[in-house]
Amino acid sequence: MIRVGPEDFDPGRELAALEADGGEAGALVSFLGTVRVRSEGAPILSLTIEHYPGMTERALAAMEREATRRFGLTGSLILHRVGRLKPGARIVLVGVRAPHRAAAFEACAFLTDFLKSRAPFWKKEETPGGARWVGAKASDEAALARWERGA
Amino acid sequence: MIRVGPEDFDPGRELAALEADGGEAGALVSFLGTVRVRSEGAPILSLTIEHYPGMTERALAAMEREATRRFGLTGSLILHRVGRLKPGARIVLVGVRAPHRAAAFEACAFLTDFLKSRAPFWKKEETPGGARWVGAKASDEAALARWERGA
Amino acid sequence: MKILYFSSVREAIGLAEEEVEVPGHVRTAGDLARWLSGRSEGHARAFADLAHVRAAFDMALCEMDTPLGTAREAAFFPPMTGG
Amino acid sequence: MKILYFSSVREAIGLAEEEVEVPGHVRTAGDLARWLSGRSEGHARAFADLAHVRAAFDMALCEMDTPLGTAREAAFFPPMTGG
Repeated sequence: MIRVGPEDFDPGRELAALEADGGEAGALVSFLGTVRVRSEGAPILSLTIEHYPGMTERALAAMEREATRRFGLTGSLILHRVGRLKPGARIVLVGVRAPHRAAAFEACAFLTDFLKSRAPFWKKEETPGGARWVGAKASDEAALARWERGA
Repeated sequence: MIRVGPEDFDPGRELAALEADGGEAGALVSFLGTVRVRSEGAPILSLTIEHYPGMTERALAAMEREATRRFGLTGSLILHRVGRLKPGARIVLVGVRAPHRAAAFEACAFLTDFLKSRAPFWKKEETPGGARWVGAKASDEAALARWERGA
Repeated sequence: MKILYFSSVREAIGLAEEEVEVPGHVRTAGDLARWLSGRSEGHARAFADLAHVRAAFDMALCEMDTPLGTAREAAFFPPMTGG
Repeated sequence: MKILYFSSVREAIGLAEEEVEVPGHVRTAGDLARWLSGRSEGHARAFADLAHVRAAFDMALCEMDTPLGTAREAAFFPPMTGG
Protein backbone atom coordinates (compact mmCIF):
# COMPACT_ATOMS: atom_id res chain seq x y z
CA MET A 1 0.00 0.00 0.00
CA ILE A 2 1.37 3.37 -1.10
CA ARG A 3 0.30 6.78 0.14
CA VAL A 4 1.93 10.13 -0.64
CA GLY A 5 0.55 13.42 0.57
CA PRO A 6 0.81 16.29 3.04
CA GLU A 7 -1.29 14.62 5.78
CA ASP A 8 0.28 13.25 8.94
CA PHE A 9 -0.27 9.55 9.69
CA ASP A 10 -0.63 7.44 12.84
CA PRO A 11 2.13 4.78 12.77
CA GLY A 12 0.35 2.68 15.41
CA ARG A 13 -2.86 2.53 13.43
CA GLU A 14 -1.11 1.87 10.13
CA LEU A 15 1.04 -0.93 11.57
CA ALA A 16 -1.98 -2.45 13.34
CA ALA A 17 -3.78 -2.64 9.98
CA LEU A 18 -0.73 -4.28 8.41
CA GLU A 19 -0.50 -6.72 11.32
CA ALA A 20 -4.20 -7.63 11.04
CA ASP A 21 -3.86 -8.14 7.31
CA GLY A 22 -0.60 -10.08 7.34
CA GLY A 23 -1.95 -13.60 7.06
CA GLU A 24 0.46 -16.24 8.29
CA ALA A 25 3.52 -14.02 8.57
CA GLY A 26 5.42 -14.16 11.84
CA ALA A 27 7.51 -10.99 11.44
CA LEU A 28 6.70 -7.31 10.98
CA VAL A 29 9.52 -4.79 10.62
CA SER A 30 8.94 -1.07 10.33
CA PHE A 31 10.94 2.08 9.77
CA LEU A 32 9.71 5.52 10.82
CA GLY A 33 11.68 8.55 9.69
CA THR A 34 11.17 11.93 11.34
CA VAL A 35 12.48 15.43 10.71
CA ARG A 36 15.68 15.98 12.62
CA VAL A 37 16.00 18.79 15.13
CA ARG A 38 19.49 19.85 14.06
CA SER A 39 21.54 19.97 10.89
CA GLU A 40 25.29 20.25 11.38
CA GLY A 41 24.74 21.92 14.72
CA ALA A 42 22.16 24.46 13.52
CA PRO A 43 18.54 24.12 14.64
CA ILE A 44 16.22 23.10 11.81
CA LEU A 45 13.23 25.45 11.51
CA SER A 46 11.43 23.45 8.84
CA LEU A 47 11.90 20.75 6.23
CA THR A 48 10.04 21.11 2.94
CA ILE A 49 9.62 18.04 0.77
CA GLU A 50 8.97 18.49 -2.93
CA HIS A 51 7.96 15.58 -5.13
CA TYR A 52 7.05 14.65 -8.68
CA PRO A 53 3.35 13.73 -8.48
CA GLY A 54 2.51 10.61 -10.43
CA MET A 55 6.09 9.47 -10.83
CA THR A 56 6.45 9.19 -7.05
CA GLU A 57 3.57 6.76 -6.72
CA ARG A 58 4.82 4.74 -9.69
CA ALA A 59 8.34 4.53 -8.29
CA LEU A 60 7.13 3.50 -4.84
CA ALA A 61 4.73 0.90 -6.25
CA ALA A 62 7.55 -0.58 -8.35
CA MET A 63 9.81 -0.78 -5.27
CA GLU A 64 7.04 -2.43 -3.29
CA ARG A 65 6.46 -5.03 -6.02
CA GLU A 66 10.18 -5.75 -6.24
CA ALA A 67 10.51 -6.14 -2.46
CA THR A 68 7.46 -8.40 -2.34
CA ARG A 69 8.91 -10.65 -5.05
CA ARG A 70 12.44 -10.66 -3.74
CA PHE A 71 11.74 -11.18 -0.03
CA GLY A 72 8.42 -13.06 -0.13
CA LEU A 73 6.47 -10.36 1.70
CA THR A 74 2.88 -11.05 2.72
CA GLY A 75 2.09 -7.36 3.20
CA SER A 76 3.70 -3.94 3.04
CA LEU A 77 3.08 -0.22 3.24
CA ILE A 78 4.97 2.91 2.27
CA LEU A 79 3.67 6.27 3.48
CA HIS A 80 5.57 9.44 2.61
CA ARG A 81 4.66 13.01 3.40
CA VAL A 82 5.31 16.06 1.23
CA GLY A 83 5.15 19.79 1.92
CA ARG A 84 6.48 21.84 4.81
CA LEU A 85 7.18 19.89 8.00
CA LYS A 86 8.36 20.90 11.46
CA PRO A 87 11.26 19.41 13.47
CA GLY A 88 10.22 16.04 14.90
CA ALA A 89 7.39 15.62 12.38
CA ARG A 90 6.90 12.23 10.74
CA ILE A 91 8.18 11.98 7.16
CA VAL A 92 8.01 8.35 6.15
CA LEU A 93 6.74 5.01 7.38
CA VAL A 94 7.76 1.72 5.79
CA GLY A 95 6.28 -1.51 7.14
CA VAL A 96 6.69 -5.06 5.85
CA ARG A 97 5.43 -8.49 6.87
CA ALA A 98 7.20 -11.73 6.08
CA PRO A 99 7.21 -15.28 7.42
CA HIS A 100 10.67 -14.85 8.98
CA ARG A 101 12.56 -12.00 10.58
CA ALA A 102 15.61 -12.00 8.31
CA ALA A 103 13.49 -11.43 5.17
CA ALA A 104 11.46 -8.75 6.95
CA PHE A 105 14.56 -6.82 8.06
CA GLU A 106 16.12 -7.08 4.61
CA ALA A 107 12.95 -5.96 2.83
CA CYS A 108 12.43 -2.96 5.09
CA ALA A 109 16.06 -1.84 4.68
CA PHE A 110 15.81 -2.43 0.92
CA LEU A 111 12.73 -0.21 0.62
CA THR A 112 14.22 2.47 2.85
CA ASP A 113 17.45 2.51 0.84
CA PHE A 114 15.60 2.84 -2.47
CA LEU A 115 13.28 5.52 -1.08
CA LYS A 116 16.33 7.61 -0.18
CA SER A 117 17.72 7.98 -3.65
CA ARG A 118 15.44 6.41 -6.27
CA ALA A 119 12.06 8.00 -5.49
CA PRO A 120 11.50 11.56 -6.76
CA PHE A 121 11.52 13.48 -3.49
CA TRP A 122 13.73 16.45 -2.66
CA LYS A 123 14.26 17.98 0.75
CA LYS A 124 14.92 21.61 1.58
CA GLU A 125 16.08 22.44 5.08
CA GLU A 126 15.50 25.82 6.66
CA THR A 127 17.85 26.91 9.46
CA PRO A 128 18.49 30.38 10.92
CA GLY A 129 21.29 30.68 8.33
CA GLY A 130 18.88 30.25 5.43
CA ALA A 131 17.32 27.50 3.34
CA ARG A 132 19.25 24.90 1.36
CA TRP A 133 18.48 21.77 -0.64
CA VAL A 134 19.72 18.69 1.18
CA GLY A 135 22.48 17.08 -0.87
CA ALA A 136 22.44 13.43 -1.84
CA LYS A 137 24.91 11.42 0.24
CA ALA A 138 27.54 9.09 -1.16
CA SER A 139 26.61 6.70 1.65
CA ASP A 140 23.09 6.46 0.24
CA GLU A 141 24.40 5.38 -3.15
CA ALA A 142 26.71 2.92 -1.41
CA ALA A 143 23.71 1.46 0.44
CA LEU A 144 22.02 0.74 -2.90
CA ALA A 145 25.06 -1.06 -4.26
CA ARG A 146 24.53 -3.82 -1.70
CA TRP A 147 21.15 -4.69 -3.25
CA GLU A 148 22.45 -4.58 -6.79
CA ARG A 149 25.23 -7.03 -5.96
CA GLY A 150 22.70 -9.34 -4.36
CA ALA A 151 20.17 -9.14 -7.24
CA MET B 1 12.89 -0.35 28.55
CA ILE B 2 12.40 -4.05 29.28
CA ARG B 3 9.11 -5.80 30.03
CA VAL B 4 8.55 -9.55 30.34
CA GLY B 5 5.20 -11.05 31.25
CA PRO B 6 2.05 -12.80 30.11
CA GLU B 7 0.14 -9.61 29.19
CA ASP B 8 -0.45 -8.59 25.58
CA PHE B 9 0.87 -5.19 24.48
CA ASP B 10 -0.24 -2.53 22.01
CA PRO B 11 2.63 -2.00 19.54
CA GLY B 12 1.17 1.32 18.35
CA ARG B 13 1.05 2.75 21.84
CA GLU B 14 4.50 1.41 22.78
CA LEU B 15 6.14 2.78 19.62
CA ALA B 16 4.36 6.13 20.03
CA ALA B 17 5.87 6.42 23.53
CA LEU B 18 9.31 5.59 22.13
CA GLU B 19 8.83 8.13 19.34
CA ALA B 20 7.75 10.84 21.79
CA ASP B 21 10.74 10.10 24.01
CA GLY B 22 13.37 9.79 21.31
CA GLY B 23 14.90 13.23 21.50
CA GLU B 24 16.70 14.27 18.34
CA ALA B 25 16.72 10.88 16.66
CA GLY B 26 15.48 10.75 13.08
CA ALA B 27 14.96 6.98 12.75
CA LEU B 28 12.82 4.44 14.58
CA VAL B 29 12.99 0.78 13.57
CA SER B 30 10.81 -1.89 15.13
CA PHE B 31 10.37 -5.64 14.98
CA LEU B 32 7.12 -7.37 15.96
CA GLY B 33 7.13 -11.16 16.19
CA THR B 34 3.85 -13.09 16.27
CA VAL B 35 2.93 -16.75 16.72
CA ARG B 36 2.88 -18.50 13.38
CA VAL B 37 -0.25 -20.23 12.14
CA ARG B 38 1.53 -23.32 10.81
CA SER B 39 4.59 -25.38 11.65
CA GLU B 40 5.88 -27.60 8.85
CA GLY B 41 2.41 -27.74 7.34
CA ALA B 42 0.55 -28.57 10.56
CA PRO B 43 -1.72 -25.97 12.14
CA ILE B 44 -0.35 -24.60 15.41
CA LEU B 45 -2.89 -24.82 18.22
CA SER B 46 -0.82 -22.92 20.76
CA LEU B 47 2.69 -21.75 21.58
CA THR B 48 3.81 -21.83 25.21
CA ILE B 49 6.80 -19.74 26.21
CA GLU B 50 8.73 -20.68 29.34
CA HIS B 51 11.37 -18.39 30.79
CA TYR B 52 13.85 -18.07 33.65
CA PRO B 53 12.47 -15.21 35.74
CA GLY B 54 15.15 -12.80 36.85
CA MET B 55 17.77 -14.02 34.42
CA THR B 56 15.55 -13.04 31.49
CA GLU B 57 15.32 -9.42 32.59
CA ARG B 58 19.06 -9.30 33.28
CA ALA B 59 19.92 -10.76 29.88
CA LEU B 60 17.59 -8.36 28.03
CA ALA B 61 18.85 -5.35 29.95
CA ALA B 62 22.46 -6.31 29.13
CA MET B 63 21.57 -6.64 25.42
CA GLU B 64 19.84 -3.27 25.49
CA ARG B 65 22.87 -1.61 27.12
CA GLU B 66 25.20 -3.20 24.57
CA ALA B 67 23.03 -2.10 21.62
CA THR B 68 22.78 1.43 23.02
CA ARG B 69 26.56 1.67 23.34
CA ARG B 70 27.37 0.03 20.03
CA PHE B 71 24.83 1.79 17.81
CA GLY B 72 24.36 5.12 19.64
CA LEU B 73 20.68 4.57 20.37
CA THR B 74 18.68 7.41 21.90
CA GLY B 75 15.90 5.07 23.04
CA SER B 76 14.83 1.44 22.96
CA LEU B 77 12.30 -1.08 24.21
CA ILE B 78 12.11 -4.86 24.41
CA LEU B 79 8.78 -6.44 25.32
CA HIS B 80 8.48 -10.23 25.44
CA ARG B 81 5.50 -12.33 26.43
CA VAL B 82 5.55 -15.63 28.28
CA GLY B 83 2.89 -18.28 28.86
CA ARG B 84 0.42 -19.90 26.49
CA LEU B 85 -0.28 -17.95 23.31
CA LYS B 86 -2.63 -18.50 20.37
CA PRO B 87 -1.74 -18.45 16.66
CA GLY B 88 -1.31 -14.88 15.49
CA ALA B 89 -0.72 -13.59 19.03
CA ARG B 90 2.07 -11.09 19.63
CA ILE B 91 5.23 -12.53 21.19
CA VAL B 92 7.87 -9.84 21.07
CA LEU B 93 8.32 -6.18 20.22
CA VAL B 94 11.73 -4.58 19.78
CA GLY B 95 11.94 -0.87 19.00
CA VAL B 96 15.00 1.36 18.72
CA ARG B 97 15.67 5.02 17.98
CA ALA B 98 18.86 6.35 16.49
CA PRO B 99 19.96 9.49 14.65
CA HIS B 100 20.32 7.61 11.34
CA ARG B 101 18.53 4.71 9.69
CA ALA B 102 21.52 2.40 9.21
CA ALA B 103 22.29 2.32 12.95
CA ALA B 104 18.62 1.83 13.80
CA PHE B 105 18.26 -1.14 11.43
CA GLU B 106 21.48 -2.71 12.70
CA ALA B 107 20.54 -2.26 16.35
CA CYS B 108 17.07 -3.73 15.90
CA ALA B 109 18.45 -6.76 14.04
CA PHE B 110 21.19 -7.14 16.67
CA LEU B 111 18.66 -7.21 19.52
CA THR B 112 16.36 -9.57 17.66
CA ASP B 113 19.23 -11.95 16.90
CA PHE B 114 20.41 -12.01 20.53
CA LEU B 115 16.84 -12.46 21.80
CA LYS B 116 16.52 -15.58 19.67
CA SER B 117 19.31 -17.55 21.24
CA ARG B 118 20.86 -15.70 24.18
CA ALA B 119 17.85 -14.85 26.32
CA PRO B 120 16.44 -17.66 28.51
CA PHE B 121 13.16 -18.33 26.71
CA TRP B 122 11.98 -21.72 25.43
CA LYS B 123 9.06 -22.31 23.08
CA LYS B 124 6.76 -25.32 23.00
CA GLU B 125 4.49 -25.74 20.00
CA GLU B 126 1.25 -27.64 20.17
CA THR B 127 -0.14 -29.10 16.91
CA PRO B 128 -2.78 -31.81 16.37
CA GLY B 129 0.14 -34.29 16.34
CA GLY B 130 1.20 -33.35 19.88
CA ALA B 131 3.41 -30.84 21.66
CA ARG B 132 7.13 -30.42 21.09
CA TRP B 133 9.87 -28.04 22.18
CA VAL B 134 10.98 -25.86 19.31
CA GLY B 135 14.59 -26.67 18.46
CA ALA B 136 17.28 -24.03 18.20
CA LYS B 137 18.19 -23.32 14.59
CA ALA B 138 21.71 -23.34 13.19
CA SER B 139 20.72 -20.19 11.24
CA ASP B 140 20.11 -18.39 14.55
CA GLU B 141 23.64 -19.16 15.73
CA ALA B 142 24.96 -18.08 12.34
CA ALA B 143 23.11 -14.76 12.70
CA LEU B 144 24.94 -14.12 15.98
CA ALA B 145 28.34 -14.77 14.41
CA ARG B 146 27.93 -11.64 12.28
CA TRP B 147 27.82 -9.45 15.41
CA GLU B 148 30.76 -11.18 17.05
CA ARG B 149 32.93 -10.64 14.00
CA GLY B 150 31.96 -6.98 13.98
CA ALA B 151 32.55 -6.47 17.71
CA MET C 1 6.97 18.11 -25.48
CA LYS C 2 6.21 18.82 -21.83
CA ILE C 3 9.27 19.49 -19.70
CA LEU C 4 9.14 19.47 -15.88
CA TYR C 5 11.74 20.83 -13.47
CA PHE C 6 12.08 20.05 -9.78
CA SER C 7 13.99 21.25 -6.74
CA SER C 8 17.18 23.23 -7.43
CA VAL C 9 16.75 22.77 -11.22
CA ARG C 10 13.31 24.37 -11.00
CA GLU C 11 14.67 27.21 -8.89
CA ALA C 12 17.59 27.87 -11.25
CA ILE C 13 15.29 27.99 -14.29
CA GLY C 14 12.48 29.80 -12.53
CA LEU C 15 9.86 27.52 -14.08
CA ALA C 16 8.15 24.34 -12.86
CA GLU C 17 7.24 23.31 -16.40
CA GLU C 18 7.18 24.43 -19.99
CA GLU C 19 6.00 23.15 -23.36
CA VAL C 20 8.68 23.00 -26.08
CA GLU C 21 9.03 21.94 -29.73
CA VAL C 22 12.02 19.65 -29.71
CA PRO C 23 14.12 19.82 -32.90
CA GLY C 24 15.00 16.59 -34.73
CA HIS C 25 18.69 16.58 -33.82
CA VAL C 26 17.82 16.09 -30.13
CA ARG C 27 17.99 12.33 -29.68
CA THR C 28 18.75 11.65 -25.99
CA ALA C 29 17.99 13.02 -22.54
CA GLY C 30 21.47 14.60 -22.55
CA ASP C 31 20.86 16.21 -25.98
CA LEU C 32 17.59 17.60 -24.64
CA ALA C 33 19.27 19.09 -21.58
CA ARG C 34 22.02 20.68 -23.69
CA TRP C 35 19.44 22.07 -26.11
CA LEU C 36 17.29 23.42 -23.24
CA SER C 37 20.35 25.10 -21.71
CA GLY C 38 20.28 27.60 -24.62
CA ARG C 39 16.87 28.93 -23.63
CA SER C 40 17.96 31.24 -20.79
CA GLU C 41 20.73 31.98 -18.33
CA GLY C 42 18.77 30.03 -15.73
CA HIS C 43 18.58 27.00 -18.03
CA ALA C 44 22.30 27.29 -18.72
CA ARG C 45 23.02 27.36 -14.99
CA ALA C 46 20.71 24.43 -14.25
CA PHE C 47 22.35 22.25 -16.91
CA ALA C 48 25.95 23.46 -16.50
CA ASP C 49 27.06 20.12 -15.01
CA LEU C 50 24.96 17.18 -16.19
CA ALA C 51 26.73 14.86 -13.76
CA HIS C 52 24.55 16.45 -11.09
CA VAL C 53 21.31 16.31 -13.05
CA ARG C 54 18.93 13.33 -13.19
CA ALA C 55 16.29 12.81 -15.88
CA ALA C 56 13.04 10.93 -16.34
CA PHE C 57 11.01 10.20 -19.47
CA ASP C 58 7.30 9.63 -18.94
CA MET C 59 7.85 9.27 -15.18
CA ALA C 60 10.57 6.62 -15.47
CA LEU C 61 14.18 7.39 -14.48
CA CYS C 62 16.55 7.36 -17.45
CA GLU C 63 20.20 7.97 -18.23
CA MET C 64 21.55 10.96 -20.15
CA ASP C 65 22.19 8.67 -23.14
CA THR C 66 18.65 7.21 -23.13
CA PRO C 67 16.92 7.96 -26.48
CA LEU C 68 13.81 10.15 -26.40
CA GLY C 69 11.81 7.52 -28.27
CA THR C 70 8.12 8.24 -27.96
CA ALA C 71 8.37 10.07 -24.63
CA ARG C 72 5.78 12.83 -24.22
CA GLU C 73 7.04 14.19 -20.91
CA ALA C 74 10.58 14.77 -19.72
CA ALA C 75 11.70 15.87 -16.26
CA PHE C 76 15.03 17.15 -14.93
CA PHE C 77 16.05 17.38 -11.30
CA PRO C 78 18.99 16.94 -8.92
CA PRO C 79 19.76 13.60 -7.20
CA MET C 80 16.78 12.55 -5.10
CA THR C 81 16.70 12.80 -1.32
CA GLY C 82 13.64 10.95 -0.05
CA GLY C 83 13.01 8.89 3.04
CA MET D 1 23.16 -25.08 46.21
CA LYS D 2 19.94 -24.27 44.39
CA ILE D 3 19.59 -25.97 41.00
CA LEU D 4 16.96 -24.89 38.44
CA TYR D 5 15.83 -26.81 35.38
CA PHE D 6 13.94 -25.43 32.40
CA SER D 7 12.14 -26.65 29.30
CA SER D 8 13.00 -30.20 28.15
CA VAL D 9 15.60 -30.58 30.93
CA ARG D 10 12.90 -29.82 33.51
CA GLU D 11 10.54 -32.28 31.86
CA ALA D 12 13.15 -35.06 31.69
CA ILE D 13 14.03 -34.63 35.38
CA GLY D 14 10.48 -34.01 36.53
CA LEU D 15 11.56 -31.14 38.76
CA ALA D 16 11.72 -27.37 38.27
CA GLU D 17 14.24 -26.95 41.07
CA GLU D 18 16.01 -28.74 43.89
CA GLU D 19 18.43 -27.94 46.68
CA VAL D 20 21.62 -30.05 46.73
CA GLU D 21 24.82 -30.38 48.76
CA VAL D 22 27.55 -30.26 46.14
CA PRO D 23 30.62 -32.41 46.99
CA GLY D 24 34.08 -30.83 46.84
CA HIS D 25 35.25 -32.68 43.73
CA VAL D 26 32.61 -30.85 41.63
CA ARG D 27 34.53 -27.88 40.24
CA THR D 28 32.79 -26.81 37.00
CA ALA D 29 29.31 -26.58 35.46
CA GLY D 30 30.08 -29.77 33.54
CA ASP D 31 31.20 -31.56 36.73
CA LEU D 32 27.95 -30.46 38.36
CA ALA D 33 25.83 -31.79 35.46
CA ARG D 34 27.68 -35.14 35.50
CA TRP D 35 27.31 -35.40 39.26
CA LEU D 36 23.57 -34.51 39.08
CA SER D 37 23.05 -37.14 36.39
CA GLY D 38 23.58 -39.81 39.07
CA ARG D 39 20.51 -38.67 41.03
CA SER D 40 17.82 -40.38 38.93
CA GLU D 41 17.07 -41.87 35.54
CA GLY D 42 15.50 -38.57 34.55
CA HIS D 43 18.67 -36.68 35.52
CA ALA D 44 20.74 -39.19 33.56
CA ARG D 45 18.53 -38.69 30.50
CA ALA D 46 18.59 -34.89 30.81
CA PHE D 47 22.40 -34.81 30.99
CA ALA D 48 23.17 -37.67 28.58
CA ASP D 49 24.57 -35.29 25.95
CA LEU D 50 26.03 -32.12 27.44
CA ALA D 51 26.55 -30.67 23.95
CA HIS D 52 22.80 -29.99 23.98
CA VAL D 53 22.66 -28.56 27.48
CA ARG D 54 23.32 -24.94 28.43
CA ALA D 55 24.14 -23.72 31.92
CA ALA D 56 23.96 -20.53 33.95
CA PHE D 57 25.52 -19.62 37.32
CA ASP D 58 23.69 -16.94 39.30
CA MET D 59 21.65 -15.99 36.22
CA ALA D 60 24.65 -15.53 33.92
CA LEU D 61 25.27 -17.92 31.02
CA CYS D 62 28.41 -20.00 31.47
CA GLU D 63 30.33 -22.75 29.71
CA MET D 64 30.58 -26.35 30.91
CA ASP D 65 34.19 -25.68 31.98
CA THR D 66 33.32 -22.54 33.96
CA PRO D 67 34.32 -23.00 37.64
CA LEU D 68 31.54 -22.96 40.23
CA GLY D 69 33.35 -20.27 42.19
CA THR D 70 30.95 -18.64 44.64
CA ALA D 71 27.79 -19.36 42.63
CA ARG D 72 24.72 -19.93 44.80
CA GLU D 73 22.32 -20.86 42.01
CA ALA D 74 22.90 -23.02 38.94
CA ALA D 75 20.48 -23.61 36.07
CA PHE D 76 20.45 -26.16 33.25
CA PHE D 77 18.37 -25.97 30.09
CA PRO D 78 18.42 -26.67 26.33
CA PRO D 79 19.51 -24.03 23.79
CA MET D 80 17.29 -20.98 24.06
CA THR D 81 14.55 -20.16 21.55
CA GLY D 82 13.26 -16.67 22.24
CA GLY D 83 12.04 -13.89 20.00
